[in-house]
Amino acid sequence: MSEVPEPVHHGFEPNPFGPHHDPISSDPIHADVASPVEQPELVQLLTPEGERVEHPDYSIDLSAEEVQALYRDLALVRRVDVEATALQRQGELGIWASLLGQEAAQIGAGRALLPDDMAFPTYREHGVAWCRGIDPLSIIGLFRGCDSGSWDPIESKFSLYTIVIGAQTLHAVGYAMGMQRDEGQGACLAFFGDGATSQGDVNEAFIFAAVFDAPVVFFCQNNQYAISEPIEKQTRIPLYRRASGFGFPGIRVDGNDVLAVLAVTRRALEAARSGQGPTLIEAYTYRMGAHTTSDDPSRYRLASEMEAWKLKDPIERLKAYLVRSGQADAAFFDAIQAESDELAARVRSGTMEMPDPDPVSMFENTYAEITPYLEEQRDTFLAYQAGFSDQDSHA
Amino acid sequence: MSEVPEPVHHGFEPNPFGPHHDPISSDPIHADVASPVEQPELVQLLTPEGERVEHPDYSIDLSAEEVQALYRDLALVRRVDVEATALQRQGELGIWASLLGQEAAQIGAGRALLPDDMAFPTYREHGVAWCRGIDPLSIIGLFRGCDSGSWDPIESKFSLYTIVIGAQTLHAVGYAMGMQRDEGQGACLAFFGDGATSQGDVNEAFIFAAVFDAPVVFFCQNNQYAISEPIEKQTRIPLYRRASGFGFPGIRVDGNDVLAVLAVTRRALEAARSGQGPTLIEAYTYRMGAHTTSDDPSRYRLASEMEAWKLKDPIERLKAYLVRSGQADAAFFDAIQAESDELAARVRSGTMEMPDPDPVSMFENTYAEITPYLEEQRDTFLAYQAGFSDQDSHA
Amino acid sequence: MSTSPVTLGKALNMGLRKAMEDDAKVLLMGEDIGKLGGVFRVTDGLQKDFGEDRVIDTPLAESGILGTAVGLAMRGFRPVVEIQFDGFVYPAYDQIVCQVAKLHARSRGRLPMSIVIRIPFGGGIGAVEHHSESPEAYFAHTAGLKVVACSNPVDAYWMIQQAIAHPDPIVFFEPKRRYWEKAELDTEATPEPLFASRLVREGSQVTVLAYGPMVKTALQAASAAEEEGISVEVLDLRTISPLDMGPVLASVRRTGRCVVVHEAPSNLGLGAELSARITEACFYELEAPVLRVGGYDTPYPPSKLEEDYLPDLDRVLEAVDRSLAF
Amino acid sequence: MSTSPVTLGKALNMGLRKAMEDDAKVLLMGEDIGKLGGVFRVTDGLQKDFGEDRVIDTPLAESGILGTAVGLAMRGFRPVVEIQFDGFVYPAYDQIVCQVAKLHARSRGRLPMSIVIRIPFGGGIGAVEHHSESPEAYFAHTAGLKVVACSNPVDAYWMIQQAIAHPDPIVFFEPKRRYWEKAELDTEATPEPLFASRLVREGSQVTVLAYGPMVKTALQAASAAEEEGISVEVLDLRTISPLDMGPVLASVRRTGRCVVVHEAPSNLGLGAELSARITEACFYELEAPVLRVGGYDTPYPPSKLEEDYLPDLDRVLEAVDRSLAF
Ligand SMILES: Cc1ncc(C[n+]2csc(CCOP(=O)(O)OP(=O)(O)O)c2C)c(N)n1
Ligand SMILES: Cc1ncc(C[n+]2csc(CCOP(=O)(O)OP(=O)(O)O)c2C)c(N)n1
Ligand SMILES: [Mg+2]
Ligand SMILES: [Mg+2]
Repeated sequence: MSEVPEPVHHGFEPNPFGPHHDPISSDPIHADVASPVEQPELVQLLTPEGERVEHPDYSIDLSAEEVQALYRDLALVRRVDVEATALQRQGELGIWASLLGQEAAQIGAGRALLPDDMAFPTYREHGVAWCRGIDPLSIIGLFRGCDSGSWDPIESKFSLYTIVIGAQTLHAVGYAMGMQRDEGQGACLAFFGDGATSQGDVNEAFIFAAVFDAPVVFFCQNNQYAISEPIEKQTRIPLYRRASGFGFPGIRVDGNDVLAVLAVTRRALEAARSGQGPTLIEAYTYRMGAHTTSDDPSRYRLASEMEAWKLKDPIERLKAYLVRSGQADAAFFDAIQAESDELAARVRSGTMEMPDPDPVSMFENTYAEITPYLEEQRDTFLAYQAGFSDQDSHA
Repeated sequence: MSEVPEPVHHGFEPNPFGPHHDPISSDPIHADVASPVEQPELVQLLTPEGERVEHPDYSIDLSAEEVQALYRDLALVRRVDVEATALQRQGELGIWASLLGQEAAQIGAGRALLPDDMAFPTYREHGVAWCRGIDPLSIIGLFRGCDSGSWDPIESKFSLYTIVIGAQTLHAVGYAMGMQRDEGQGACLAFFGDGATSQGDVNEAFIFAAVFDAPVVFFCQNNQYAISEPIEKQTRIPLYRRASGFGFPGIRVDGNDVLAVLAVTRRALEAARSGQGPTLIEAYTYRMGAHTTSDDPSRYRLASEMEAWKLKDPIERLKAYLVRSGQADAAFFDAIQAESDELAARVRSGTMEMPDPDPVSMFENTYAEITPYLEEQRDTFLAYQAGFSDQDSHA
Repeated sequence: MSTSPVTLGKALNMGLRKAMEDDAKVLLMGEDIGKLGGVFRVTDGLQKDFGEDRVIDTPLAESGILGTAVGLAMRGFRPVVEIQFDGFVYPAYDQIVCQVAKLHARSRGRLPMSIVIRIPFGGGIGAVEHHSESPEAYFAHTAGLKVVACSNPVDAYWMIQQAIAHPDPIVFFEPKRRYWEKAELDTEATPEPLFASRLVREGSQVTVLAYGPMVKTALQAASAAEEEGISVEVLDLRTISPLDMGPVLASVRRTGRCVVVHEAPSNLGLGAELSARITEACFYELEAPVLRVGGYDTPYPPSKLEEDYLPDLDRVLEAVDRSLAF
Repeated sequence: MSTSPVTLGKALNMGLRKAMEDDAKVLLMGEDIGKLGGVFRVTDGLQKDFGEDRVIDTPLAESGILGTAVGLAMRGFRPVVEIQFDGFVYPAYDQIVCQVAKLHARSRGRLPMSIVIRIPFGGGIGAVEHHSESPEAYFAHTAGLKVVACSNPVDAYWMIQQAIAHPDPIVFFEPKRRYWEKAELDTEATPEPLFASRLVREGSQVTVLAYGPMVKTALQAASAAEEEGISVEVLDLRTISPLDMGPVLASVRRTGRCVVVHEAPSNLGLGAELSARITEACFYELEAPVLRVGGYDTPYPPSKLEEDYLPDLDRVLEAVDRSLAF
């Protein structure tokens, strides 16, 4: 896909994963229990107003072109998302799961990936797919009901979308165990939501990863809701702290700050690649749209909440930074706007022109070696279909 | 059951569960990750040599009679266990899961229960069963293959043995949620092993308990092995710390010190009853026997390890304390010995005399309201059986 | 006059409300069933009226939901669990098959296990994968469970109440693509028993057995057949385990022919069991083997192909013709 | 000369060893399969010889085992997973049914899913609950999986290797009560294909179909029947999904009568599917309905009752007699 730039490479910060320190206090029962109310600080390199700030542990040094490339990513994936939502409204898609508001979390994470890394998405990682070079139309095909994801997960190093909550986190750990066992240089990046942290599978993934020191980074987009349920229905304490119970580092990053997400994810991936095992990243963000186009968020959240988060919009923030720091001018933004519109038009026409799948395909890939029984069903089906088209042509 | 004494009641220590303190350090990524090697201190009130020591957070004040009663519990449950192992060797039981070495963990926990509390065992909590007034023969019936536990779980406040690892922890949380919803004054005590901590169910139990502030105490007997797998196959860090990732207190107690286990469990149960939600107790102990009578531990552990743990034997330790502190004399120990032998004899004869279950019972309790289909199967079965006995009587 | 036209979804909602009013031990549990009222709005308004303690938005963990429901049932509550979609019941499979199904037997009848597991099932709504499955055979093969499926608003209203009042655990299948279909509901009528099948259309030549969403399809096929001069009898099974064989066998004895229709894959679907039982009971009366119209033995396909995958009027008619040709 | 008498358990061990030698991508995963060699010693010595990276003692979490096996398979490995006992496969049910079974289809054939799930199954060893189950129908009803069962040491040796070399995910059932039974094994013979049933005893009056532990029972029944002058033909199905209907139908066409035997509960067990298919294919040849001898539709009982629960020689004979009486 020509629209997608190469990942931006940088030297990595010195490895932050030294020997662990144990913060046990003298009162054993309270040793490591967080307050349920207190919100921890999150790693931030860009304020909501677009001001570049430093963080004692995380830094990043990007050229203007690199920051522009990130802006372009953010803008284009949002534009595709808006178009897909519109296409759903017009009946072209069965459903759409919008990433609105989560662009920085996804682009920051996606751009931290190196070619050997493997990503394991949920159903919402359109931004990560973009970074992996997946044509947005492949994503749309799934929501249109043409397939379950038409990209090649091995080639693209981007696994299939996974709808069963949490299942893919174990796949990521298993794949990472495979990397440990062959010549793999990469690490796995496993995506999941705040709600997913309640699933047994996700917790088992933490255990397997920790026990086997698997090169995997767990990337949780805490968008504050699992459909209608607020984060309080899943946890008493901030989610990044879950990792501490399993013996590996957890960190919260401002999920609407693409620079911070990029810096934090890079470092965690590098730690994984260099044999230090898993890290949990909690990207603190907000689902600005509905859960999916079938959802009605007005039933469970207040408009005022949305207003507050609008001020933290990940794209406005980067735009403000680019402008404020003089790294981009109006021409740049105009060009991106034009490119977005072009892309949206391509997505729209591509969707309309997308051929329906061949019915017989449902039989073809059930097995690598089809069974005689299924072959019989397929042949009966084909004969039955042929009967109809005979009828049609005779009519 | 006349052999089983009433639970020993005491006033409770002041509630230790104040507002939580957050130990986050300035280095976010290391905030709460323990060192994988370091072993934390455990709560101990009695040294392996039987010396009474004080602990800054936990104290206990028992009369001589009360300590004697604990000793009696320990001795009797061990004696029953030894007898059951022998019965299995002689072909009277299909299998037996020995509690050898874990008596203090189980009696300490079992004696911390108040009448309104409800216990949820695995398949090894013979000591807890004893504290709940369950006849050892009921336990033996299960291992003999007569039933799946013949005690009344509601009456005895001791749920059925659960063989599917971890499943009962969720039952405990659900039952505790029930207590929150009716006039319940009690708390639940959920037992499980070190291996069980890897199961999704156990982690989901932590989540539900934390989110709903359910009155439940998770009691993990870390006996160092899940069949053959050492604890390192399940976790990188000490198990009690798992709780911190879920936002509730975890504590490690010397599982071979009945006084410490009693003190720690009482306090956690009291916290649960008073609305402070769950606690995880890790009773650090050792499975001195085989996993079950079918197991051969020589395949996976060294005899020297066993020798080291023998020095920490929970019963010898209490005996030494009783003797050292002059709270019991030879006559006391002789009496217990005699009572043990009597009990063992009763268990043995009771086992030999145990009637086989009525075959038709397998149909009777499948449903509260049997289905016509199953009724038919039952009737066919009865007719078929009758056919055989006809044959027999005609022969 | 208590009759009014309601959708199947609304009828379930009314049934749940009535059950909660009648018995304070009835609790609802599930994901998004509170403020949202469930993704299909079946629990709409119930949390508002009965509170968060009785309409419980749970963490996102199906095993956790069923496992805690078991504990609540032990404590004497009657949890009614909503599984959001058919394809998401599997994380709870262990708790359902090993605990819910067995605890009554394991405890020799001492532990009450009055749990209803509501599952919207089947396809036809254009959903993405895992949202259109028909897993009923997995549960019907499990001793200790009972399994029912409603096909219309009237049954939905009564059956959900009867299921909740019943002492055994019941997997309650709701035909999701029929949630929006309406019927007149008389809330003061006397309901039929829960574990009874019902003759929904009389006919003389072929018996068609269906349940849940396929009842309507079977009825449509029967109407179409009539136009071709073929008389088809249709039974709504309603209860999947136990099967109510009385009316089924009576019908097949009359017609001598039988076609079973379901969306689930054919291999080891309910059609297999019905075929085996009918053939054993009516061996000399059958004019043709029992024929099955089911989903194909493939994963449920992407929604653009679901019309090809799902049994429809034509496939039912085709089987009816094949049966008559024997 | 490569023939020697080995137990079924040992034959599996030898087959696993051979598969690991032949293909470096083969990994074993499970609980206690390393130093202990598995609770049935089927993996005895393999960790010692192939190392901890290829014989992986996993955390105690079946969903975790299957989920990571999926990831390893995606990466091109061939994980062979041991489930310690039949009753403990359910926590992994979601990963098996939604991921293992579907990923080949979902990825349009791009993701390899060469996973073998070994499950010791069935009763008869006097175990406590959850250790004697026969869950094969749950998997056979699941499109995307293949399901086989071995019944003797020779098949065990070859079938496990064939299953591992096969590109599709296979649930491999091992008859645990036959682990200690011996047979001569010629490791240089040419094996039969994996997905083929086998005629194990010729007879003319009734066909008995069995698999796994029940093959021996069926053969014993056939011998006993012979003494009563009844000629029983026995087929070892070997493959449960797909069923190899060719030999089955050929046999039933010869005998006109069929009895299916399995330990699993009858309702929706394999007997149902076999009955439906045989009746459809041999409607005019059958002299009697296909009869089923299965476990009762109750939870597996305490071991003192398992002899009452399990199909045995007498129950098979009784069904043979009933079939002949039609
Ligand atoms: C096992 C399972 N249960 C339920 C669902 C239905 N479901 C789809 S998305 C969702 C909420 C997920 O929330 P979260 O993990 O926070 O991800 P988000 O959608 O917010 O990105 C639910 C309950 C599912 N897909 N899988
Ligand atoms: C779900 C499940 N998987 C596997 C088993 C087999 N099994 C029985 S006991 C056991 C080890 C349990 O270890 P742990 O939790 O430490 O308890 P312990 O036996 O040491 O008391 C295993 C693997 C089981 N009973 N349930
Ligand atoms: Mg979310
Ligand atoms: Mg253990």
